[in-house]
Amino acid sequence: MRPTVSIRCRLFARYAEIAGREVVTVELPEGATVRDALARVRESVRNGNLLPERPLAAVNHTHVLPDHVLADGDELALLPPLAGG
Amino acid sequence: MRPTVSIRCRLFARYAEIAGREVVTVELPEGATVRDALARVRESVRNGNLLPERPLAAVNHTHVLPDHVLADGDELALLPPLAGG
Amino acid sequence: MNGVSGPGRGGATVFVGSVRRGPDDGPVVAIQYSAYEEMAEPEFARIVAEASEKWPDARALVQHRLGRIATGEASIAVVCAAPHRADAFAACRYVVEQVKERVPIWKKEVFEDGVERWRANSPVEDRG
Amino acid sequence: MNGVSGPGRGGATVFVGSVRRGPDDGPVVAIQYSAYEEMAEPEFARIVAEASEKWPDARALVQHRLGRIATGEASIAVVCAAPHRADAFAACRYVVEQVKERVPIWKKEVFEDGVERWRANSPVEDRG
Repeated sequence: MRPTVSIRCRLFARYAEIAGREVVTVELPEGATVRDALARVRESVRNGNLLPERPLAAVNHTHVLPDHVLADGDELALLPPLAGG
Repeated sequence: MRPTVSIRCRLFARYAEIAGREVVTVELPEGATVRDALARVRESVRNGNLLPERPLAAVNHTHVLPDHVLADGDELALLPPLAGG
Repeated sequence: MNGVSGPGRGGATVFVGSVRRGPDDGPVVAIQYSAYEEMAEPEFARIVAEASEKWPDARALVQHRLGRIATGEASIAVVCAAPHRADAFAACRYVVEQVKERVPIWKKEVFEDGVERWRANSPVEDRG
Repeated sequence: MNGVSGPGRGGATVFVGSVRRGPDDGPVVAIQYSAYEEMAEPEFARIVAEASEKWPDARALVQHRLGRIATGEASIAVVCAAPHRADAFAACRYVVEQVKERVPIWKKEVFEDGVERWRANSPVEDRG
């Protein structure tokens, strides 16, 4: 069996409203990127197709690009357009 | 006799220290400019030669250039380099 | 302001951003702010540290409120002190702009009639 | 800040300038400020009015202390509010710079040993 990584994905603000939940855990093949995780999340949650394909994302509290490779246990956050200030 | 204007000249900060006074009144021919008044003030006060020939000047509380023509009763102020803030 | 000032820092700048009700904003009565707090805190710290690196001897503090904030009330305050006023202004502006661009905070406008609407600093959503 | 804020003005900026004791300033214990007060007042008013013209709907207030001010204490405070933060920053900066350039105020540094020295914002004196 190929090794996998378990990624805890958090949804915030409007994304949490769309999906009706704030957390979803996905299992992905080792070497999976943020892009891969996003595709899986869009398949897994309610109204997932309404989530953008390339939203702003962070891993373990740091902004990342879609090519970022995930490690087992990472926390991936999908961030709607920011509105601080 | 040619008509004259009477100008009240005020000195501030370092200029007042140089001259040892804060006010000097000068009589000048009608049509005299700020430049003319300054020359007269430099002749009239103690250490007048230590005052600059073209200091920053104001007439009746507004900044003016040396060519500004004075009217009888004007208040001319000689302003050392500003230091507000 | 005491948190950032010092005998060598002669200029201090404060920015306070409030929930506004401008001519085009409609009858907004409040804004509901939420955040990804575990990420917002380190991001604030990184921004403040960057300001001190870019403008030597500058010090900055930032405070952001969360939850429901009524029109006219403050949502964010940034304080910067630096030896020279130009640096105090620049560092303060930098912190405000970076907070808006990088810190994971979201707002929902609440209208008089109860309608709510998400609002972003930038309209771009999909980076594809 | 209440004097300039309003429901349509979402950004407010404050600048506070203090008597500083920087590395090159020597043992300055205080600054003695004096002014041509009859001219300073209208000049402040003109500067504030200009800020409101240049940045529509901006409001500004400025306060300058005179007399002896000890190191570390504030000498000037400027508060500006505007609908947008960029304008609040720009208007506040404008008021500070114009005050330094145009308002007839002078300062004399007072050193630890009692020596006093006039100090200017710009070194140019004779405009000939």
